Amino acid sequence: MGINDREEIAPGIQAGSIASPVTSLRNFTGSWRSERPVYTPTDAPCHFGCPAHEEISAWLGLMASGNTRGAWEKLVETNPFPAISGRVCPHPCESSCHRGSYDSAVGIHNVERALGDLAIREEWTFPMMPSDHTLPPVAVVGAGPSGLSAAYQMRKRGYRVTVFEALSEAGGTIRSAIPSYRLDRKVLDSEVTRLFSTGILFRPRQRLGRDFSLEELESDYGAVFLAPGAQKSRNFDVGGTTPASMRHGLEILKEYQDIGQVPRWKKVVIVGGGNTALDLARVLLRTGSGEVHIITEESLPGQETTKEELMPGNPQEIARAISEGVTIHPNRAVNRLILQNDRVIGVELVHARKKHFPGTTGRDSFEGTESVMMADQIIPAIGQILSPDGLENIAHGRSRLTVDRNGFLTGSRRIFAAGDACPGGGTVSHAIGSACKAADAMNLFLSREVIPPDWEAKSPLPFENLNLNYFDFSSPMTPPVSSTEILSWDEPEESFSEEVARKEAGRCLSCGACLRCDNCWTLCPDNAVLKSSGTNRSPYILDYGFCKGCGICAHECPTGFIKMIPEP
Amino acid sequence: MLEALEGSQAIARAVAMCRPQVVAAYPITPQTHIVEGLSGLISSGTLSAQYISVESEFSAASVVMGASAAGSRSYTASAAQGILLMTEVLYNTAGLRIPTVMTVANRAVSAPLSIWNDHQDSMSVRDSGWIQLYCASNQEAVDTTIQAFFISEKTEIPVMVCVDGYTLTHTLEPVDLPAQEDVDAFLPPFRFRRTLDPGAPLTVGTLVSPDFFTEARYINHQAIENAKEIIREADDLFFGLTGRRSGALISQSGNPSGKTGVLVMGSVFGTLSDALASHDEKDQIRLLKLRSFRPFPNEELREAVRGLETLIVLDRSLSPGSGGGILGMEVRSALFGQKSAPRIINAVAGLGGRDLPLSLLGSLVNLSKSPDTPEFLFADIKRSRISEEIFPVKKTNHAEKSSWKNFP
Amino acid sequence: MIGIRIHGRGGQGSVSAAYLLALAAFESGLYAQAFPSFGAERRGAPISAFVRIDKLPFARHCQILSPDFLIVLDDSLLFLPETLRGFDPSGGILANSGKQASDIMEKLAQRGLSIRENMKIATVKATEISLSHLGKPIPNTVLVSAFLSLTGTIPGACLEKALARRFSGKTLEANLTLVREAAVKVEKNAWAALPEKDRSQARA
Amino acid sequence: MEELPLSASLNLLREQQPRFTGLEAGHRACQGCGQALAARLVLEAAGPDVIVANATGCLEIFSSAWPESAWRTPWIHSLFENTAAVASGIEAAMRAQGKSTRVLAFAGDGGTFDIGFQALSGMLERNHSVLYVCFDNEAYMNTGVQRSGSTPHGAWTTTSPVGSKTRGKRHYKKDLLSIISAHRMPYAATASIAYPSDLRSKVRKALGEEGSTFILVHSPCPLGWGHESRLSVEIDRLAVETGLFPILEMDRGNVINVMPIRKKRPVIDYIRTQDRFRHLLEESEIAQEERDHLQALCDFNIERYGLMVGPEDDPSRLDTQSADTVTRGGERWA
Repeated sequence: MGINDREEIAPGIQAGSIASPVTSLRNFTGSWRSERPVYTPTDAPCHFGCPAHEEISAWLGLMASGNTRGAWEKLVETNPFPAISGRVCPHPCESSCHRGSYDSAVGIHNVERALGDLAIREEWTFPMMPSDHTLPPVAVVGAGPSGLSAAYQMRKRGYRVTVFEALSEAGGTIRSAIPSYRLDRKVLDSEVTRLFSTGILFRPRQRLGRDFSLEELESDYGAVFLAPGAQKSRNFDVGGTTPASMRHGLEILKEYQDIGQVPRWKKVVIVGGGNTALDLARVLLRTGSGEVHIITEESLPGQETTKEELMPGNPQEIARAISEGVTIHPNRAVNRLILQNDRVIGVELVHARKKHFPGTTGRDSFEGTESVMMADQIIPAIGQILSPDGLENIAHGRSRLTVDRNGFLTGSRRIFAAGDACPGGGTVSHAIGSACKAADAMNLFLSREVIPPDWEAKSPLPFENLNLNYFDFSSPMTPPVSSTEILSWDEPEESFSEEVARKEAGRCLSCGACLRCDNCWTLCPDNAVLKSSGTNRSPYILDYGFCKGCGICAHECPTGFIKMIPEP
Repeated sequence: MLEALEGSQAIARAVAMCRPQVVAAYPITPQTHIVEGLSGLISSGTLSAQYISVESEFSAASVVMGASAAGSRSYTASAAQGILLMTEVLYNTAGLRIPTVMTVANRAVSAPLSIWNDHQDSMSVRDSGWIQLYCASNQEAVDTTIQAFFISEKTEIPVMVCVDGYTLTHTLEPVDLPAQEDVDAFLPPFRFRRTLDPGAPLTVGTLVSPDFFTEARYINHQAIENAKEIIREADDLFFGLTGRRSGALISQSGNPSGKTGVLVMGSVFGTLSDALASHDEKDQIRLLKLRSFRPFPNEELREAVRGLETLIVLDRSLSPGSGGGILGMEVRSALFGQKSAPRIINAVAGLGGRDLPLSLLGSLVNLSKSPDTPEFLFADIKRSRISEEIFPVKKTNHAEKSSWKNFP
Repeated sequence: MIGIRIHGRGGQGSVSAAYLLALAAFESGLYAQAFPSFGAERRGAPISAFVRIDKLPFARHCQILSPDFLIVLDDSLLFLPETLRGFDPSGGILANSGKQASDIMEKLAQRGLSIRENMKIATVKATEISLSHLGKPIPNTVLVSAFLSLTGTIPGACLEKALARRFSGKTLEANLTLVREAAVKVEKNAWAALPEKDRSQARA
Repeated sequence: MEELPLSASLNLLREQQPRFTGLEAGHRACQGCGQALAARLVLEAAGPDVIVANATGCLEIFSSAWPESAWRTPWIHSLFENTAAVASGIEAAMRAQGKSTRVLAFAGDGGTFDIGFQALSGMLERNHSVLYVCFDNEAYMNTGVQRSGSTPHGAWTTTSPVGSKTRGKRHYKKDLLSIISAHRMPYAATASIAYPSDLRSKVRKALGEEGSTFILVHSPCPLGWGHESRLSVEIDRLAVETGLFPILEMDRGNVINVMPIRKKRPVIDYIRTQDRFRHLLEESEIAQEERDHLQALCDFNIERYGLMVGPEDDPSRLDTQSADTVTRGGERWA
C-alpha cells in the first residue's frame, strides 16, 4: 500500500497513460456554477404597444420562418380582422418596436395587412370549436369591431352567439366613418362575411332601448356583451358659444358614407388630431372644399416628440394628409370662435402643448401667442362619447361605461363591455383588444363562474437586453403603390406580396423570444447547450450537469431570451 | 553476403531493410553519412519512405514520434548536441511508450567543442526511458539496428542503437548484410496497438495526477525491465536466421575463469580483443562486453563477474563531481553488497576521440596489480597537457601517478 | 597485418583512396579496414586516412600508430614531420611526384627527417595521369593502382572490381584505363618482400 | 423553467447533436474560456477524420486530465514546442500509409509565437499538409499569465507588470501572420470566436488546401485578461471592431480578403472591458499617451488592411456570411 492510497475512482493506468475519448463526461462541471442561465420568455414591446395585445413577434416569427398560414392563425387568435386593422390601425406597436431604436421599426401593419389580404384571397377559414349547446348563449350588442371581436372570441370557444345591431349592416364606425381610400369596402365585407360564416347569429336593425332591453338580454342569455360604441359627439365647448351651424366631424363623415356628398367650404378648420380629423380633412379635399386646416394641441411625429405628445392619428395618414394639401397646425389650441351673427368666420388660436410631465393631463396654453385664422367653417373632431340610449340604468349619465380591466361592468351581474363605450378607446385595435380580454373573462365566468382578477401589467423586454451585434442594419420594405392619382378614392398602396411580407417579418428582432439562431448552442464553451427536435418555445435544453454558468449564452442571446439567475 | 562497407552506409542499408515509413533527421557529425545514405536510398527508389529534412534534432525526434504514434515505422539518427537537444522529446517518446529506433553516432558533448567519439551523449540521456544498446563493430551495428526495430515494437519502448562515431561510422570494414527475406521474416510489418486512428480515437499524452504518476512511472520501469527478455529473444531469433549474435545483454570473451575482468561498451571491445590475443597474461583476463546499458542487466552482470578478483570498468563518459564514470557507478551499484564481489577499478579513457590503442589492455590490467590504484581514475590523462596554472607539475596524487606510469 | 597511411590535401581523395584500397584488398579475399583521420579540416588542409590489411579477421578500432607504408598524394606534404611520424623506415613511401626517389631521399635528409639507406621510395606522376584520363587532378586512384603494382599482394583485377562498385559507364571506363596505365608506371612487385610483423597478433 | 429530462436522455441527446463535437463537455476550462470554444468550433468544421497534435498549454491541460479526456478525435500531446514537428510526423505517416486523414496542430500563442516557432517554421517550409491552429490568448495563461510575443503593447501580465518604472508590456504584439505568410504557404488566416461561421468556413477552406495552412484564432481568456466570463465573445468582437485584431485571409502570402469592420469602435471600448489594461484608464498624461498609442495601432491596422469599406450604415458593404448575423432557425449556423 502506498502513501497515497485513496478510494479508487478510475481504472488502472495503462501503458502510455492513454485515455478513452469523451470520458470527460464523467466530470460534471455544473458544480462550478454560481449562476445559471434560464430560458425566460419575456413579452416584446410591440405586444405592450398593441392595444389588442397581439402576440406580434410570434406571428412575425412564424411568417419569417415560412409558415404563412400558421402566422395568420396566430394573428387571428386575437384579431379576426387583420385586413382591416392592417389598414386603419395607427399601429402603436411600431412606435414601441425596439427595432425602431436600432434602425427603423418593423412594418408590422404592412405584414398584418398582407396576411389579412392573403387570407381573403385564399378564403382561409378560422379555426373554430363546434357549437356547444351545453354552454350558455351569449348576447352581443353592437356589430362594430369590438362587438364582432367579442362574438368571434366566444364563438371560437363553442358558444352560441347572437349579435344585435341597430343598423342594417355590421361594421360600426369602420363602415360608417372610414373613407374608402383607407379601407376598401370589399375588404370590410369579406372580413365580416367570414366572421358570420362561423355561425354567429346576426340580428340587424335591432336598437337597444327601442327593440329590446338590457333586462331582457340578461334574463335570456348567460352573459351580455355591450359594444355600443360612442355614438355621441363630445361637446365642443369654446367660451360657451356654439353656433347652430356647427357640425361634428364624425357626423359629416357618416353623411358622406351614407349619401356620397358633403357641403363645400372655401376654407375650413378642423379641430382635433385623431384619425377622424385626418379622414375628414382628406374627404373634404376630395369633395371640393378649398383650404383645409387642422388644429391640434398635439405634436407632429418627429425625433423629439414623445409618445404622449404625439397626434393620435395614424402617422402614415398624417403624412398623406400633408402631401395632399392639408395644413396641419400642431401645438395649437382654439381659444375662442370668431362669429359674425351666428356664423363662424374665424378662430383665435394659441400656442399650446399637451402636458407631458408624467402623471399630468390636459394642456398648457401660452399667453401672448394668440393669433386669428379666418375660416368659413369650423368642425370639431375631438372624439365621441357614449350615447345613453337603453343604457340609462348602467351609464348613470357618464360618458363611458365603468368596467374593470377585464371588461366586467361594475355593479352588474353578467354584463361585460368593451370598445369605444369604455374608457381608453378610440381605435380599432383597442376595440379588438378590449373585446378579446372581455371575452376571456366572459368565458371564465360562464364556464367556472369566476371573474378573473384584474389583468396585471407586466413589463416588456428592456432594449438593453437585446444583443444587436447580431443584426444587420436594414430598411423596411415599402409596399407597392397602386394609385398615383392625387386625391384618389382608391387605396394608394397594394399589400405586400407574401415574399416581401416574409422579408419584412424577418426584420423582427424577436424580443424576448427564441429566434432559434443557435447562438447559445454555438457559443457555449462547455457544450452545455443541447439542441433538441422539441417544438417548445425553444429547441434548446440546458444541461446543468456541465454548465459552468459563464453567462456567454445569456449575453450573446440576440433576443434577451436567456436570463442568468442565482443558483438555488 | 559479406561486403566491405563504411559503417554509416552499412547502417543505412540495414535500416532500409527494416522498411521504415518515415525517416527524419538533422545533420550532425558524425551521424551525417547514415542519413545521407538513407536519403540516397529513398531518392533512388530503393526504399519507399517519407524522408523529412527537419530544421533541428528536436524536430527530428518529434517527427518520428508523431509518425510512430500515427502507426508508421520510423527512424532517426543523431549525435552529441543533437541528442541533448532531443532530450525532452526522448523522455516524452519513452514515457508515451512509442516505438522508434535511433542510431546514436556517439560523440563527446561540448564544451569544449569536440566532434570526436565518446559516450557522453547517450549517457546523458540514460534516464530518458529508452533502451540503449552499444555496438562493438559495424557488424553488430547492422545486426543490432535490425534487432532494435523488433525489440522496440515488441516492447513499445524506443531504442537507441549506440555506435561509436567515426570509429565505427566512418570505418570501412567487411560487414555481412542479411538477406532482405530474412529481415522480412524476422521483422513483421509495424502494428501499433495505441495508434492515432480516427476509427478508434485515443487520447495520448494525458496529464497524470500525483495519485497515478508513480504508477505510470512504475509501468515504464517494469516495461524496460521486461525488455531484457525481448532483447535476448531478438538476439536468439536473429542467430537462428543469420548465425550471428550481438551479445544479448552482456557477453564475455577471453578466459571465463580469468581473475581480472575488463568491462567495456562499444568499439573498444574489438581493440581489446585483438590485444588480448597477444597478451602475456591472457589466461588471467576476462573481457566483458556490455551491450545493453538500458535495461541494465544487473543479474547477468553479477553472473558474469563471478570469480573475478578485480573488475576494471572502462568508461567513455563522465559525471563530473560524482567521483566516477557513469558506467562505473552503474556497475558498482549492481555489485554493491554482493558476496565476493570483485574489487572495482573505474577508469575513464578515450574521451573526445582520444585513441584507445592496443596497449590499453596491458595498461588496464597493470592497474589491478597495485593496491594503491584508486577506485576511479583518468586512465589516459597527459598531465603535461594541462596548464601549470591549474595543475602544478610537482603536485601529484595517486590517480595521476598511476595513469602517468602506464601511459607514456 | 599491414598498415598504410595515406596523406593528401582535402579534396584530393585521400579517404576515397583508403576506401578503394581496402575494397580492393577485400575483393582479393583479405580482411581490410579503412578509416579517415577524423578531422575538422576543410579543403586544402593536410589530411590523412588509414588502411589495415590482414589475412585473418581482426577487430581493433584503434589508430595506426606506425604505418608500414605511406601513400602521399601531394609531394609537398612529404617533407612535413607529421607525414613521417611513426613510419617504420623498413616500409615504403609512394608519392605523387615528378621527382626522382633519390631527390626525395636527399631532401628528406636535408631536413633531418628520419631516413635510412635503401629506404623504399617510389614516385608516379599521378596528377598528370589523372588529368589525361579523367580531365581532373585527382591522383588517388593512380596511386592505389601503383601501390598494388609495387606490393604485388593484391591483383590489379581486384582494384578494377572495387572501382566497378563505385563507378559505371564512361567514368568507370576511364578509371579502368587509368589504373592499367598507372600499374605499369612503377616497378611491379618491387616491394614484394613485405614485413609480416603484425601477423602474429591476428586473432586465431 | 424547463423540466429537466433524465441525465440519461440528455446523454442520448448529446450523442445526437447535429454537429461534430470534437471537444466534449466535462473539460476543466475556466468559465467563459475562449480557447475551449474556439477548439470545438475548429473541430466542428474539420469533422471526425482528423488527428490532433496539441502543444502543452491550457487546452491540453484542461482537456486531458487522465483518466478523462474531452476529445473525440485521436489526439496527442507531446511537448510545448514541438507540436508542428509532431504533426509533421503524423502527416508523413498518413502519406506513407496512403490515408486521407487530415492532421491538425493546436497550440497557444506561447507555443506558436515563441517557443514552438522554429518547429512551426520548419513545418511550413516543408509544406506538410497540416492545419496549424494557434489559439491566441496573448500570454502564457497556463503558467499564470506571463507575457508572450503575442501580448499586446501596454497590457499587464505578471512579467510585464505595472509599477512606477514600467506600465505593462513595453513591446508590440509580434506580427506573426506576416512572418507566417513569408513562408508563402497556400493559406493563412486570422479568425475570432466572435465570428464562428467565419472561423468554421476558414477551417474548411484550409483543409481544402494541399500543404501547410495556418489560422490564428483570437481567444479571450477571462482569467488572464481580467474580464467577466460572460464577455468573452463580446470582447473578441470589440477586438475586431476596433481594428486591434484584424480578420484576414492570405493566399501564398498575399492578403486576399479582410472582414470589414461592421461598426467601428474606439479602442477605449475594448480597453475598458479588461483589467489587464486598467492602468491605461487612469487620468494621467502617460495613460492618455498609451491610449492614443493603442488607438494609433488600431488605425494603422484599419488603414493597412483596408478594414473600413464604404459608409457604416450601408448594409450591402458587409459580408454577412462572415459577420455572423443571426437568422431565424439557425440553419446557417449548423
